[in-house]
Amino acid sequence: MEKLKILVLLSMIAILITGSCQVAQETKGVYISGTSAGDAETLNWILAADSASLGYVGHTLDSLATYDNEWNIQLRCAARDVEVSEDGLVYTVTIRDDLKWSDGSPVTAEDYVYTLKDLMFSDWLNYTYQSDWQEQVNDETVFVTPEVVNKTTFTITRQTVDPEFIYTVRNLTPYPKYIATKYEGDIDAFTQAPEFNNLTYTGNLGPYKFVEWIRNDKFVVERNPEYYLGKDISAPYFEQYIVKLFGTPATCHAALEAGDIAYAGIDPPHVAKFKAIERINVYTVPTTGYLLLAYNLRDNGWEGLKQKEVRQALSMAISKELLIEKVLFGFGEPAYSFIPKPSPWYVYIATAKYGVEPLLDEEKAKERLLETGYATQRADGSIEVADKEGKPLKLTLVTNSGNDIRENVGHLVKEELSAIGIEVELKFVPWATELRKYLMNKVPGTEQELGYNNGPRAVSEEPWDLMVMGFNTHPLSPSGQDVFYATQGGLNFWGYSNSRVDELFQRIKSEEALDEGVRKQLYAELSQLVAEEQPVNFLAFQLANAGFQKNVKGIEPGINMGYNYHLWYFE
Amino acid sequence: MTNRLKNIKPIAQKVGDVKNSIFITVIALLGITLLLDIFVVEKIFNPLTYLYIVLGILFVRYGIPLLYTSRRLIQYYWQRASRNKLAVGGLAFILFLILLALIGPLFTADPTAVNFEEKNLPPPGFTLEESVYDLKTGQFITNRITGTTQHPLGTDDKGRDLLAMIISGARVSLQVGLFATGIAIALGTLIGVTAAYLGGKMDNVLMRFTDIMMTFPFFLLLVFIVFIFGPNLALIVIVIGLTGWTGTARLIRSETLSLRTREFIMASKALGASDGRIILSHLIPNVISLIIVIATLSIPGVILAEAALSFIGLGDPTVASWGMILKAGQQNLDTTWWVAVAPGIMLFLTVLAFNFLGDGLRDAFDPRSNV
Amino acid sequence: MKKTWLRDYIIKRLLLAIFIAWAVLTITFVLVRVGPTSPADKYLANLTARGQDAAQVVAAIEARYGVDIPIYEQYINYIVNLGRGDWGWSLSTSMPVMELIKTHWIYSFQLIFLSSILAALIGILIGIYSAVRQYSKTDYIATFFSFIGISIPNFWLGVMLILLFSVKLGLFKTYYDTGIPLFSLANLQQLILPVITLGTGMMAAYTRYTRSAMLDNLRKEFVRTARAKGLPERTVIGKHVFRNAILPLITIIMFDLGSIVFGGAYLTEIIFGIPGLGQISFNAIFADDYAVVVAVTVISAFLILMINLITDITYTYLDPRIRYD
Amino acid sequence: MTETILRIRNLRTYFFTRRGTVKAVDGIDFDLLKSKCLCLVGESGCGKTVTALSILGLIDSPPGRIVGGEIYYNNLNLLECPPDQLRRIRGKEIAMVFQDAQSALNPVFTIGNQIVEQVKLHLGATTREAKEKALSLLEEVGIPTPEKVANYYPHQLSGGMRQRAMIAMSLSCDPQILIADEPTTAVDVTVKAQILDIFNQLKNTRQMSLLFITHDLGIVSEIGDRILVMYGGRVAEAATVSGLLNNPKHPYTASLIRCLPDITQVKDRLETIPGTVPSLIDPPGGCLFHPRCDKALAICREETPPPFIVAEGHTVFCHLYSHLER
Repeated sequence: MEKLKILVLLSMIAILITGSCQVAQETKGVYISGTSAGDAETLNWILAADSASLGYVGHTLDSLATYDNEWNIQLRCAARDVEVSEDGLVYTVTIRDDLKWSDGSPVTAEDYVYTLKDLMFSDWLNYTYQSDWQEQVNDETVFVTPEVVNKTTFTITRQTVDPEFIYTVRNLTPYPKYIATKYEGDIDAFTQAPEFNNLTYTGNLGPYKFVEWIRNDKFVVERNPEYYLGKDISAPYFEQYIVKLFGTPATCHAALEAGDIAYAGIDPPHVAKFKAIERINVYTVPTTGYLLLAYNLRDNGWEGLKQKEVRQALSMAISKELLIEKVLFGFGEPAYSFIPKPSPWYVYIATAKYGVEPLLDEEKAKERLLETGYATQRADGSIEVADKEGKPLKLTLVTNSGNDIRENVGHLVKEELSAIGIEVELKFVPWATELRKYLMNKVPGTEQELGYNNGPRAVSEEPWDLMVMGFNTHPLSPSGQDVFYATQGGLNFWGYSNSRVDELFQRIKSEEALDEGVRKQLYAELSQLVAEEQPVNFLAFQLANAGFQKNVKGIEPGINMGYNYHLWYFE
Repeated sequence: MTNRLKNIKPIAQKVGDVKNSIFITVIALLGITLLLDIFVVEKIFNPLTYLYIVLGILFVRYGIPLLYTSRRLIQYYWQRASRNKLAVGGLAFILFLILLALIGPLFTADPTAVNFEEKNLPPPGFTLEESVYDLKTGQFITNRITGTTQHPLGTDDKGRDLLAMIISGARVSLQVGLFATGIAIALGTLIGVTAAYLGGKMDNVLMRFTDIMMTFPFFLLLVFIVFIFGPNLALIVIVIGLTGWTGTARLIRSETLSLRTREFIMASKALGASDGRIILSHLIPNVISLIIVIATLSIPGVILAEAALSFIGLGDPTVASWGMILKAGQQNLDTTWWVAVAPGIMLFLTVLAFNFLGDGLRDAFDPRSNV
Repeated sequence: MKKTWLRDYIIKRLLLAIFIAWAVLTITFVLVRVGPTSPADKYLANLTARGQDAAQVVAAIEARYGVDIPIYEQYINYIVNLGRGDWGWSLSTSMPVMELIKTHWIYSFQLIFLSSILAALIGILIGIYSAVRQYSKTDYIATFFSFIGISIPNFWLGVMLILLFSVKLGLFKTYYDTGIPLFSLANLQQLILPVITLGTGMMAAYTRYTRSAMLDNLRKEFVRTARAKGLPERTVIGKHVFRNAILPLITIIMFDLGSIVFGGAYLTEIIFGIPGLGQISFNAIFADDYAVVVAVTVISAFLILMINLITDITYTYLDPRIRYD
Repeated sequence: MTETILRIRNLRTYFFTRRGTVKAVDGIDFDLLKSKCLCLVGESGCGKTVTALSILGLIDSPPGRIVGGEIYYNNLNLLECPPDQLRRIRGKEIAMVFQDAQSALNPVFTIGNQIVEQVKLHLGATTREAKEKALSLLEEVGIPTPEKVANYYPHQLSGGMRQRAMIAMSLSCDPQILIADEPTTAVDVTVKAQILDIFNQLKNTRQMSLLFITHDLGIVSEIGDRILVMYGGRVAEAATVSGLLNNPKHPYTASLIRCLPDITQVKDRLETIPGTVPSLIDPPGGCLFHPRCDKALAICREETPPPFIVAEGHTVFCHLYSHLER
């Protein structure tokens, strides 16, 4: 959905700072970044659930560490990278000793532990991402236990092993304990705390300091001279950094073309035009977002979809190259599993590349349907697809209206499936309706609350068969996708269940996967299995296009393009 | 002379009964299908068709007899209105549009037929350079697309024929325009005239009710309700109709306020005419010129309101109204400009036609104007 | 001339306005909470992605929004806070509701105000001209010109203006810069395109109503008297006729401010990036931010009521025959 | 012999409508003598109001237009003088009073304002002077408490009061000629007498010439010096009031006088003239009155009757008097 796509772009910008020393540049100019996604909700980031809020705060507060385009660790507030104990249960974090809050008081391990124990894990705050810090201990959900060791060191102890927990730890950002204690226990007071809503406490923890935020207009931060990373090279080199909000993509593009803004994401149809503009550089970078066609494997979907061969047949009728060319204007790569190419765990899928030659063939697809009994062979040898009773097959495809890319994919799928004799009815519904009527499910006839995965017998309110969706895989911890593909996955709304897949996810999150070699092999096996099983038809990973004015220097295009944005400068 | 009137009376009475009985049976039938529709899963009619049927029946039951009895009046007014050439032109265009909306789709391609091979085709005589990125080489493959006469207005980004979409769009936009305005004007006029005519407490009550209704910002309320109950054309029409009447009510009231003190109203009161009769046969015909001005102005306004709803993503997705085409076209104005231009021009001509017709009728109905 | 009955009429109407505003507040308060959508909707997709079960997430969010307690209790708390002048906290923009409105209303107001003036001036002049020269060539040209505005949707016109004047010709900035001080020439300059976009839409209504009102009065007897008094044509039309046509005109101007403009202003704000009340209120609807929706509706309701009152009072000055006692 | 202030020669005013050309005024000649009152009398539709409007150039064109003739005011032909000069004469030297003051006065301006406006325009007076002039005018036409009335709006006055205010307005620039278009028709009988007194009184105090248009012969005798009977856009008979009333020559004038209800005699039915007013689009040949004339001769159907002088200052357009010289 629109917000997820933007999450990727903004998180690219937000992850920042490089270790290598840079020659000092001249500080000048105001860098304006244009976006047509929605405005942020709050600067009190611990309460936020939207990506824009995290993006804004990211300019003033660094996390412990981040990654460059090749996933090398870039230390930020952490003095050394997080150390993991032999048994993978104890994580030791040492922070820099020169971090200060705005009032000059030092940032200590106490602030980090307080943020975890008394804010995130508290019951009065309802922290939105609590599950990141929870684990299952003999089927009871428990929080990890953070402890202060000394002023600049603290540990986080787990009872179960999760090799990918380290990525969560590296992302940790602190709240000032000396301010937060004033509002402890009172969610309303905490929500409306002036210090947190105006970021008055950020000290030297970020390249910029908060100036003003005019809702639906712009978010303005100014250069932070005491920035701990920028002291010797007097980074950052922009006087001010402004996030400018536009009502529609068209006006955002116009502003980039007119030179009023320094950066804007460019939609596929306009990339060629911007490439032709001399004073604008367009970088095409991979993203972690992928388009997919989900099959309703629950009881109110077409029962044929429950069979792997049928799903494979459908995938053989839908061309990934055609989709990328016609819908994404070429800005996409065929996808066969949910692991994006830039991810270190990506492995080349040799076989089971459905939707691409040679496994893109209408006749083969029809044969496979014939084998599974969903087609009849006529005298002249031609195969006619039909359901068990011989009636012509009619499937319902649903996606959210207002998202052009997904509507176009829907139209393309309808066209291609009709080529093999399957009639598709398109249903475009608003996102909120899609969530309530098609995604959420419950066991019919019971008083069960609507949820995204209420077990095998649960069904959605409205029947559907196919759904065009867009998910995002965290490149470093693809195992997070178990929320979609594992039987108990929180968002496994289409009811896919495969014990082998569950087992692999389990092992990736277990002790044996501490050894990265083993984990890579497990991921490889998982990718191959998923490509073969076709729980969903993985269509394509999308490429994003970032347009910069030519005079912005220091940009390194890649998956985490924004990691060194504090070193960018105007020529 | 009077005895002829005498023997007509019983006949008229009988005919009236027959008409009433047919009318009641039809309404009963409709009620049953509605009940069936709600409880039986398979939808017999969608809500908008109900609206047509009800309006159709009302028109047959009350509209046609009214038109028949006042056919001489209509002939007279039409004779005066037709002197204004542009009004005739406007009416011709509107009739053409209605015809287009009704039978047009039979002659054109299927507006929903998607064909990605023919996407972004410009109108004949124009070309478009469209380039696709080749991942392997990192270069762009640009191909020139030239318009074909098969698609006189070109195609949109899904390869659908724009001419066909405009024609099917005409139906939607006209429906929204005519029905919503119809409901709004009828309500507005009735409340406005009654308030001004009765005056005193009644005027106060009605006007305060209008104030309450009017204080809801019209567009905010429309977006609000459509967002909550989901974008559906019938809902949009009804909501616009039920909330759009307040302006009309105030205008009609101010016009009737000055009319009320005129002699001919006093005279008919003196002759013992009932209030209802005075309102219907004396006051309303006199404000008809203002009603027409309001109607011709609000029809385009309503069509634009639907376009605005589509622009912010709340248009009925199952329907290709001009608003939806405009929204899609507006996003790529710099590349596929013709997608937005076609509905833009149609909207412009429709608005112009309604207003010229409105002018013609306004002057025709104005007793003092020397047409 | 002293109008004794006017004073108590105004007092009565003010009390009535407060009552109506309260009615609107209550209706909106209930309406927002009755719909199927809830503030938790937008959190659902992201949060459950973390494996938290949906019901617990919804309960937590609704508790924070304070919508978990029964409606009448919420209503009582709201009214009590309102009594203390606290319009509540906007959770979708994380700032007090009243402050949100205070900082953003000026952007909408200046846009609507300037557009109304532009539309009224040009619209009325064209209306008078085409009425006096009815059925002449100028009448048709003037009508044609005034319809351009109303028939082209302002979101389409806005984008065209930006593409043409800001991008191609570079005369204007492509978006509205809030950095520029409000009462400055630069601010006026950057408002030209938005005002044209919104103004042309409203202009047609002024032209049509002026023409109709003028035509109604042009043939009245007192026009002939005015000419018989030897008054120059300018005075006859400009003073005598227009003065009588102004009554229905004032109604349409005031009515326009109330409804259509608000919609048009919202779209113009989106296109030109003007952070006015339009964007605030519609984003509040999409974010189910009840406090802001109720506040904006009530305030604009009270504004419209005041406009109506002013309209009714100007009636009595414009047309001495009308009284409300 | 008193001097003529206004001379109309062969005035023709036509209205070009879709249904044909309406010859509202088809060749009229008459003189208005200084400080004398000439009454234009005739049924409605005989062209008397159009004549008045033609003098002031107030004919709506299209569809109306003055197609011929001259109008000499103090030997200045009003039809040839430039519009601006004509405009300055209107309301200053030639003023007009209309029939229904209710619709003739602007409803949204006070009486005082509408008078002051005219005085300031033509006499270049300051507002204060104009106000005083207005008050004195209102007093002259017999309106009590002029200060209060000056601030009233037309709808706040009674029919009679409005008519007086109208007259006051027309007198505001001491016009040479006052044209009164049926000033008493819209008011009830009692007020009618008061209005006529005002006109009579004005005739004496102001030496103003008066062109009085009416269809009511009863009024003519009280106020008129000379009388002109019009029929179908042409003059039927012109004479002194006493001469005409006592000795009507034209059959139409005679029957008009017979129609006058006589309070002294008891009659069950009022006299009427059979037939209807002629169509002005295709008028009957010869004398327009011949279809309704009981003394019509053969010639009346073919030729339009020329004027015959039956007595000093008394001419009649009727073939019955063809034996007299022209």
